[in-house]
Formats: sequence, structure tokens, C-alpha cells
Amino acid sequence: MPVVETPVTLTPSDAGLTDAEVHRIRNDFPILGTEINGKPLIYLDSGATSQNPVSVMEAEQEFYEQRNAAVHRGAHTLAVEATDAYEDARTAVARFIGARTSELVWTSNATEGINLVAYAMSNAAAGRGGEAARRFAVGPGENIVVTEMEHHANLIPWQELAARTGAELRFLPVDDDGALRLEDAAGVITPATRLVAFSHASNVLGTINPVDELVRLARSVGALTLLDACQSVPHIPVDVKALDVDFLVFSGHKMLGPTGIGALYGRAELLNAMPPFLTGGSMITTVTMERAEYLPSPNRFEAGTQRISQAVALGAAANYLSETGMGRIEAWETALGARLVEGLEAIDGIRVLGPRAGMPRIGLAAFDVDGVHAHDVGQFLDDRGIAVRVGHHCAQPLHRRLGLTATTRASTYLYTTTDEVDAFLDAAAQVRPFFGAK
Amino acid sequence: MPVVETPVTLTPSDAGLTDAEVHRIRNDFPILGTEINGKPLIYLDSGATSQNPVSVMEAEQEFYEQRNAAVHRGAHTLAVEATDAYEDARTAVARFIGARTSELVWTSNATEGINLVAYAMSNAAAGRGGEAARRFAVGPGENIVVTEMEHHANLIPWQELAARTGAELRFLPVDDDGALRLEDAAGVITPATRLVAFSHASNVLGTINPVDELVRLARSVGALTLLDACQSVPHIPVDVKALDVDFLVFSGHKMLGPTGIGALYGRAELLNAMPPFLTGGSMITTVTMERAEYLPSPNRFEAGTQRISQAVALGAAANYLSETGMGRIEAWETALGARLVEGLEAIDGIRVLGPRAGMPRIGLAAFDVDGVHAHDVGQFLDDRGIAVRVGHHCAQPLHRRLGLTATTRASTYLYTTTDEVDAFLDAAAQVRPFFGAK
Amino acid sequence: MSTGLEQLYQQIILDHAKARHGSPLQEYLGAGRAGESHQLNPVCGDEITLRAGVAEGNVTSVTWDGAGCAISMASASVLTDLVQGLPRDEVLSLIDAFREVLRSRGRIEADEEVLGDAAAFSGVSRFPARVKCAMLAWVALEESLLAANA
Amino acid sequence: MSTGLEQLYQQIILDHAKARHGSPLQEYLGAGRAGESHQLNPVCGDEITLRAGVAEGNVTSVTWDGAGCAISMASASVLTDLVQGLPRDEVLSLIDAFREVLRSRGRIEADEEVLGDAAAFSGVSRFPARVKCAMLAWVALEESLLAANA
Ligand SMILES: Cc1ncc(COP(=O)(O)O)c(C=O)c1O
Ligand SMILES: Cc1ncc(COP(=O)(O)O)c(C=O)c1O
Ligand code: FES
Ligand code: FES
Repeated sequence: MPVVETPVTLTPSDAGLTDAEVHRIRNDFPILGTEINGKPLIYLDSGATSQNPVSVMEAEQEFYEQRNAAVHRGAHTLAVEATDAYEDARTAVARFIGARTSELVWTSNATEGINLVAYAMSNAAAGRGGEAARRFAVGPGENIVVTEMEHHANLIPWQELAARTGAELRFLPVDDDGALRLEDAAGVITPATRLVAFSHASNVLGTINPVDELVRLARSVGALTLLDACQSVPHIPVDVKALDVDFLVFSGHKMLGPTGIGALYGRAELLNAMPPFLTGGSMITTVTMERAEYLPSPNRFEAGTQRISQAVALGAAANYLSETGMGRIEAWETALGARLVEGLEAIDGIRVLGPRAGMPRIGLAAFDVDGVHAHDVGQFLDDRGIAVRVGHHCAQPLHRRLGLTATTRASTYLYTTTDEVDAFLDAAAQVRPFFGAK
Repeated sequence: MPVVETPVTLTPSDAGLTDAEVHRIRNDFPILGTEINGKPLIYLDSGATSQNPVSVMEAEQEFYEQRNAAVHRGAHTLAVEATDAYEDARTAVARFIGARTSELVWTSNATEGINLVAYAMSNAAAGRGGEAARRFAVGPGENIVVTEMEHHANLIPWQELAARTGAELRFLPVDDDGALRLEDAAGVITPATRLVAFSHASNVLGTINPVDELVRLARSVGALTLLDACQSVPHIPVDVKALDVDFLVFSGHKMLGPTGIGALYGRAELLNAMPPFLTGGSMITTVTMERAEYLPSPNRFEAGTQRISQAVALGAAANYLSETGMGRIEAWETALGARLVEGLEAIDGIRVLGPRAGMPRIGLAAFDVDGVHAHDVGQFLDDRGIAVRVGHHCAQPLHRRLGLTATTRASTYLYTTTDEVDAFLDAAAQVRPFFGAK
Repeated sequence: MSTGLEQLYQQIILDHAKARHGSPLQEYLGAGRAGESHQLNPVCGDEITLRAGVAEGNVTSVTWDGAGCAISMASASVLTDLVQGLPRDEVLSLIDAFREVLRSRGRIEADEEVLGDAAAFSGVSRFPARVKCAMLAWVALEESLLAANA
Repeated sequence: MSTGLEQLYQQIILDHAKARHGSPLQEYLGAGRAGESHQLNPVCGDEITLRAGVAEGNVTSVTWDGAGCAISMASASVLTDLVQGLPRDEVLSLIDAFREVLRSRGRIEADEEVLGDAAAFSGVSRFPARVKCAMLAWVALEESLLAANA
């Protein structure tokens, strides 16, 4: 197993990180010491992708230098060591979200996790997986429910599932402020609903959705639930059993891990009854030219040579986060989020999407600058070394609903300092003057 | 762009690598200097996964330390640099196989590339992609053709496609020696055939299949072709245009690259007409709650945050191979393959699968040891630091056809020395005596 | 303010981004034929619809509707001023010349004699993510001119 | 020859791999009831089918058919010798004890007093990839005994 470095010695407390700790944490992230346009990088785009600490990079390098081999396939020593490292990482990441090891399936990213479930459902509809898989089948007269604030990743796979199977895609609308209209839910989620898919935390609004309420509604009509936890797992403590969802997806690159890896959690009972999605080597027991028998979860869903070194690195990332303390990271980022919104709201001509200052939000804020296009805002900030994200943030329907096409988003992580937030706010206040907006 | 180190200064020649060059190449691979059970590692499992040179690991590390960001999504400097590195890598890998940049789609591995085509075909059959995609649809009365020597990756996805759509899966049989029975092909590939999928080089037999002949047969009935190039792209010069196939897949981890990345080549015209497979962010133009419009290839097939650092590293791997010279690597490995087979055939009680000594084969050999189970063979060799692969090598039907359940396979690469092959042969000769087989 | 940003957003660009010469889109009622093109920038979702009139081999009118960043809007505006009345073939060469500069990653300086105010967009070539912004209207004009000839 | 390999393939294991006591599988014609189990090792595809007869609380017969590596075949053979005639409950405890040793990654030494010749498989616990081989027949016997009781 790769040696996971303890990031920094933190005071064991439930309060947020301290300024001093954050500064020590930053030393673990080489890229945070680089310059952009001759200015120190201020990275406020962790909502898109996070940076990697040294321990994560080292775990991967150590793997390639000492135990690289195909897993679950070889009997030689290297293969055994590679398999151990790979499966230990699975256990670490499963534990990180309160799941059992066999309930965690590696995917390329959250997007693939959602597609996996959507395709398994249409495979079930086509009769694959037999009687046991009937509960996953959807068809005409049945529906899938999402929300109007979803990331495209949690929308288009369901549109395609509906188109393939003849099922209907419905959605829970949001109000003018972007909040879910829960009062409409009873009319949308009906006994014909087979699955309700929604995001835990919105990557645009920064809101945390009422999981309990939506799970309760879905359960009451016998529908499955899938939670898009891309913006929650990296930033707040998440326990799949407490959330009581059926499926949950997230991406490694947003939680200090490498690109190219993500995970799908599914209740064991469901994963073992679900037809496979990708097929090929390492997920079978017996294969003839005519047919194949499949292994149980998680191998059933992991066809071909897997993202081995990426899994090992993601295990190291989960350990880094655990050792720092997810509760303390959450507290730190909540404070940063509040500072962001208060600061932005105080700037003339800036409209923040989602909850007003004082209302709960995670450590990000998307906003519109009156009279200045988001790409010009981003360019202005980039010139000062500030990296933010601009555009529709893969949520075109939500932007359209709020009367916008593009916004600017600043998002934080455990390594973001209050000074960085302040420097960003300072720059944001100068955008409209620079472009002569009035 | 990551700086790609020139591996070693090689003499510009069309002949194979020299012993001295191979020894210099080995210095680029840290893992080759490690020990297993107190003996120097002799890695003869490159057919399963290859090892990574320093330049590949450095390309990835340099990416994370200096330009890590989400690609195609951000306007900030880091995002621009990440996008450049990512797309430059695509160009490098596309060029490596003679393809255009827009014809190379990143996947997790070869397995996913095959699944991509198989699912796009059933999506077309379900009416997705409209009229333009009709040519990909399959259904009852139509068939898909594979061969009896395929890796499970190039068999099960087609079984599932057939089961989903009502199409038939047919196969070209092999003879008692494992050679394709081309004389049967005309009866198997018929005007109802929509696609012929086959491997370029067999991962068990070491044969190179007659691509020309099979492409000609497929073309003559209007069928598409898909070539599983997992065992060819890493080891011999491959030019997709010269091969004239419609689709081709391969995996990065078998060609000095990291795990978690592979590629699908498809003719531009086909990729742009094919319905998407995975859907989500970064592959769309316009999205409403009801429907989505898709980008052209390659982005159309790359949903969600991609394997960015892995692509960058695979680009470095392709450059390393090009600079060494694929023709010279092929010549070196052909010599090693011949040495393997000659040596093994000379050992009492050992039966080599596939072509006899003197016949063309790539640098690998799978064999049966009379009276000793393959896993025991592998264990014996591992004790001497020799890593080989044992089992069915994800080709159960082929093994069954040849009357075996498991074999042992030794496979080489550009860093394999003749001394290693000889040490392996030496050990192989002692297997039956040790186990008391007679 | 760094030179980078001021090279990108020259005053003339900021001004044209507000002035938007040639906008809104208008029916072409003149002599000859008109061609139209709609262009979408997939990176941001911004769009432009442009109509060009051609009579006796000359570009007689350019009008457009669009939503986008300062660079894209200014580029459409400057383009409108630049090409009115020029021979169609000359305009197609201008578009090629502009494209060459923009794709050069800062290696090719725009010739002000040829490109006039559009030379102000030279700086964009150093910002690969913004090249499409500056090109949007030019591609739309190119397509419109081809359509008018079809 | 290193100790690692000789610890794994002790002479007694190599001998039993050839002797294969209890093979082939036979109808159970004795008193009491018989249970049967089929086990597949997904790693290699090897299989074993084992039948155990139980009469008056004692294991009266174990027979099996199998194909597999030396370790799996020897393990089935040794197991057959070891449990014939023992009380069913004692056999179940032996299986637990064996499993514990095998899963210990070399930390727990087998008690020869208890496991007899099966103690020779202690070395397998240091080879995680081979643990399933040694366990295959034991899991089959465990299931057979449960089946005989059902
Ligand atoms: C011939 C062949 N096809 C397909 C594969 C599958 O490749 P991967 O597991 O990387 O998807 C392999 C290697 O395992 C192979 O050798
Ligand atoms: C809420 C949400 N869902 C889904 C995704 C998609 O994640 P990925 O692109 O890693 O698959 C993202 C991030 O882009 C996200 O923020
Ligand atoms: S950002 Fe959309 S055109 Fe410039
Ligand atoms: S290798 Fe199959 S049981 Fe041992």
C-alpha cells in the first residue's frame, strides 16, 4: 500500500480550519506556488477541478515505480501487490462515504457513473438481467424525474434513457431565485416514477438540496434515488447510509485526486441485481461464444483493465481529506462562501445566483455582472492571476430559467485563504469600471 | 506542452534495436531495476500491461504541478494551458497511428472503445441520431461477426448488442492450431452482416490476422470493420489509413502509458454520423430540459471531465515509441518471439499455442505444460523473479477450442533482453521436474 | 494594469463593443443578392446571425444580431465598418488575412494598412480561448458571402 | 530453490496433488444424508464438485471431482483424508480454523495437532492470490455439510 503522508498536524477540533493551518496545507500543493501572468495564482476554480497534494502524486508515482501490473489477472508478485493497492484504495474511498467495499464501483468520472445506471436501466428494459433486473426497467407510461438545476451530466443521460425506452423525463422546477419548488414535487413524482435523480449541492447556486425530503417522496412511490454528489463529497462529510439514497456518484478530480477516475456507490442488493453496462474482460466467470456469466458487484461493472494507479491515488486523496477532517473543511469553506457572497452583493451591478448572504451555501458563488459578459469578467480576473470559471457551468437550463446565458463562478477548497477571497472581491469590484459598464 | 525527453540516442536504422540500446532503454524504466523475491525482476507480462518510462511519469507530474485545470471549459490561463496539453497529446497519439486529430476519441481503455461502438449501434437501432445514423442500426435478420480467437473485450459487447437488438452474433472459427479458418469466411460474412470485429494480433496465439482479406470481405457485403489493435499498436507500426478499417481501438497501459486511458479511432465521416454513447457535459452545444444538441467528433464522445493528465502522459508515451522507432521495436520483438518459441518447443512436455517456430508471430508465446497447471507454472517462475501471465487470458472460447482451460504466457516489449528470455527458458525447463510431472 | 489585458481590450474594442455598428439585423432590400449565416460558439453558447448583401461583386451591406462578449461584439462591429462597399473577393482575402493573424498565437502582426481597425484584434491571438470570439462574425460573413453566391 | 517456493509446495502437497484421495466423485449410498456443492474459482476458472455423506452426526464420506492447480487438488485430497469419520461439528470448526490460517497472510501458524497434514498449507497464506485455491474444496465441504443438514 502506498504510504499516505499525514498532511499537517491539525488540532483535533470540530471548528473550521484556522488560517495558519490552511497556510500549512497549501505547502502540500505545488501548483499553488506558481505564478500566472507574473502574479501569484489565486485558484478559485476548485468546483471545476481541484489541485493535487504531493501525497497523491507520490502514491501514483510509487505505484508505477514499484508495483505496476494488471490487477485481478496475474498470479505473479507484482500483480498481487497491484491488486492489493487497488482494492485497499477501494476500501479507503468506500469508507470515506460510509459505504461497504463491494458497493463502490470505479468509473471514469461522475458522468460515467450516471450513464452506467441509465444504460443498466435500458438494458433491463431490453430484458437483460432477467427477472431480478425487472425493477430497473423503464418504459412507456413510466417516468424519470430530475430537477431544473441539474448539471448536464445528470440530465442528458436521462433524456437519452427516455428516448431509448419511451419513458418520460419530468423535472422539478426551480423558482426565480433558483430554489427547488418542493411544493410542486407531489405533482411531478408519481407512482409511475421509477427513479429520481438530483444533485446534493448545486454547482451553480451553492445550495444543498433537501435530500431527506426528496428521498422520502421517491420512496413513497417506490422510485429509486440517485444523488449527484460531485459538489458535496469533496467538501462536506457525506454518509451514504445516513442519506439513504440508492445510488450516488462523484468524481476524483474534484476531491484532490487525479483526473480519469470517479465512483458510483450503489446499495449492494441493487448492484448485484442490475444488468452490467460495459462488458469485456475481468467482469465475468464463464464465457462461451454465445453468452457470458457475470461476476457480482463491484467487478461486474468494471470491464477491462481498470484505472489502477488513479484508484490508488484517489485512495490517498480520501485519506488526506479524512486526516484533515471533513467537518473542519466544511466549516472553513462555509465561512469562505459567506465571505464571497457578502462581498459580491456589496458590489454595484453584481447579482449573485442562489441564496442571499446569511442563507446556507457551500463555498462557491456564481454571479452576473451587469453589462459585462462573463468571459470578459473571467479574462479580467485572469490577468490578475485569479482563476475562476465562466460560462453556463454545464447547466444551460438553469441559466435560461434565471434569464442568463453565462455567469462567473468563484469556488473554494480547503487550501483557499481569506486573503485570496478578498483579492478576488477587490478585483471583482473593478470589472465594471474597466469595461465602462453603467 | 510537456517536454518529452528523447529516450536514448539510437542509430537511425531499420534493423531491430541492438542489445546495447535495449540496455540503455531499460534505464528509463525504474521498475525494471527492482527485485522480486530477492531476485531481479524479469518482467514478461507486457502483453497484459507495460511499464512506464520516466518521461511519461514526468509528463503527468509536470501537468499536475504546473497546468492542472479542467479543459475546454475555462477561459483562465491554466485552463488554456491544460487544454493545449490535452489536445497536443491527442494530435501526437492520432499521428502515431496515422489518424487525423478529430478521428481520435479518448476512452478508458480498449474495452470501453468497443462498448462505445456497440452502444452507439444499439442507440442507432433505437432511432437515436436520426436518418444519418441508420447505417449503424442493427436488428433481427442482421448479424455481427467476430472470430473465435477474440479477447472477451471484443466478444461480450457484441453478444450484448445482439441480445439488446435481436441481431445475431456469428463467428469465424479457428482450426486446431488456432489459425482463422478464412475458407469459412464467405459463409459467415453475408450481406446481412453489419459489422466485422476482429483482433489485429492475438494476445494468446501471437498471430497477426490478415486484415486486408477480412476488410475486403466485410466491404464486399457493405459491413463496417472494427479492429482490436491492443496487441499491435504498442508493438508494430500501425497506420489506420493503410489498414483501411472503419474503427480501431487500443489501450494506453499496454504502450508505456498510464492506466485509465485508451483510444478509439473512427473514420471522421462515421464518427460524425454516429449517435453519442456517454452523455453529459462538454459534448453538447445547446441543452434544454427536453433535449440536447451534440458536438462533432471527438468531443461528441467525450462526456464529462476527461482523463486529462492520462492523455498528456499517453502523448508522451507515443512520442517515446516514435522516437525509438516502431519498425525497430517490431524487429527486436519479432526476434524475441522467435527465440521464445524455439526455446519452448525444445522443452519436453511443453506445447506452444499458435504458429510453430519459424512462422510469423509477435513477441509473445502462450504455452501448456503437460501435467502442471498454469498457475503452478506461474508461481514457480515468480519465485525466480519472472513475471508471466497465467489463466485464460480473457479468451475462454479460444482455450476451450484448443482443449485447454489455462495456459502460461510470456510476452516481451522493447525493454526485454535476450538474457531475460533465456533465463525464462531455463526456468521453464525446470517446471516439470520440480512438480514431478511425467 | 498589465500590458496583456490592455493589448487585448484596446480602447477601440471597448468602444465598438458598445457601439455595435451593423446591429440589429435587417432585411436586405438592395440590389443583387443577400446571404445569411448563423454561427454558434460552442465554448460559451454565444451566437451571431449575420446577413450580407452583394451587388455587382461588391459587399453592399452587412447587418447582424448577436449576443456575446466584448471581443465578439466589437469584432462584428469593426468588421461591418471595414467591409462595406469593398469588392467581395477582397473581403474574402481580408477574412483569410484576419484568420491567419488570429491563429498565429502572436507570431503574426496584423497589417494595419490592410485590416484597418481590425488590426486592434492582433492581441487576441495570444489568448487562444478567445480566438473564436473574434472570429465569430468573420466566419458568419464568409458563409454569408458564399451563400449569396450560391 | 528459495524457501518461499518450498514452503508453498511442500512435498506432501506435491504428493497429494497426484494422489487425489477422494476423487472421483461418487454416489453416496451410505446411511444418513448427503450434501453436494459446486465451487468455481473465478480467478482461474477452476472448479470442484464435492459430495459429503453425514450419518448420525458424523462425516462418513467425502468424494469429489475437480480440475485445478496442485494446491487446490492437494487441498481437496488432504481434506478428504482429514475429515472422514469425524463429527460434523468438529469438521465445521476445522474449516473455520483452516480459513483463519489461510487468511492470516502468514501471521497465524497452523496447529498441526488440529489440522494434521492440512497444516502444510500454512505457507499458502503468504500468497494471497493462491488462498482461494487452497480454500476451494473446504468451502465446497462446508456447503455440502450445510446442504446435508437442510
Ligand atoms: C487483444 C486484446 N483485446 C482487448 C484487450 C482489453 O484491453 P483493456 O483491458 O485495456 O481494455 C486486451 C488486453 O487485455 C487484449 O490483449
Ligand atoms: C454537480 C455536478 N454534477 C456533475 C458534474 C460532472 O462531473 P464530471 O465532469 O467529473 O463527470 C459536475 C462537475 O463538472 C458537477 O459539478
Ligand atoms: S465568450 Fe462567447 S463569443 Fe466570446
Ligand atoms: S489456480 Fe485455479 S484453483 Fe488454483
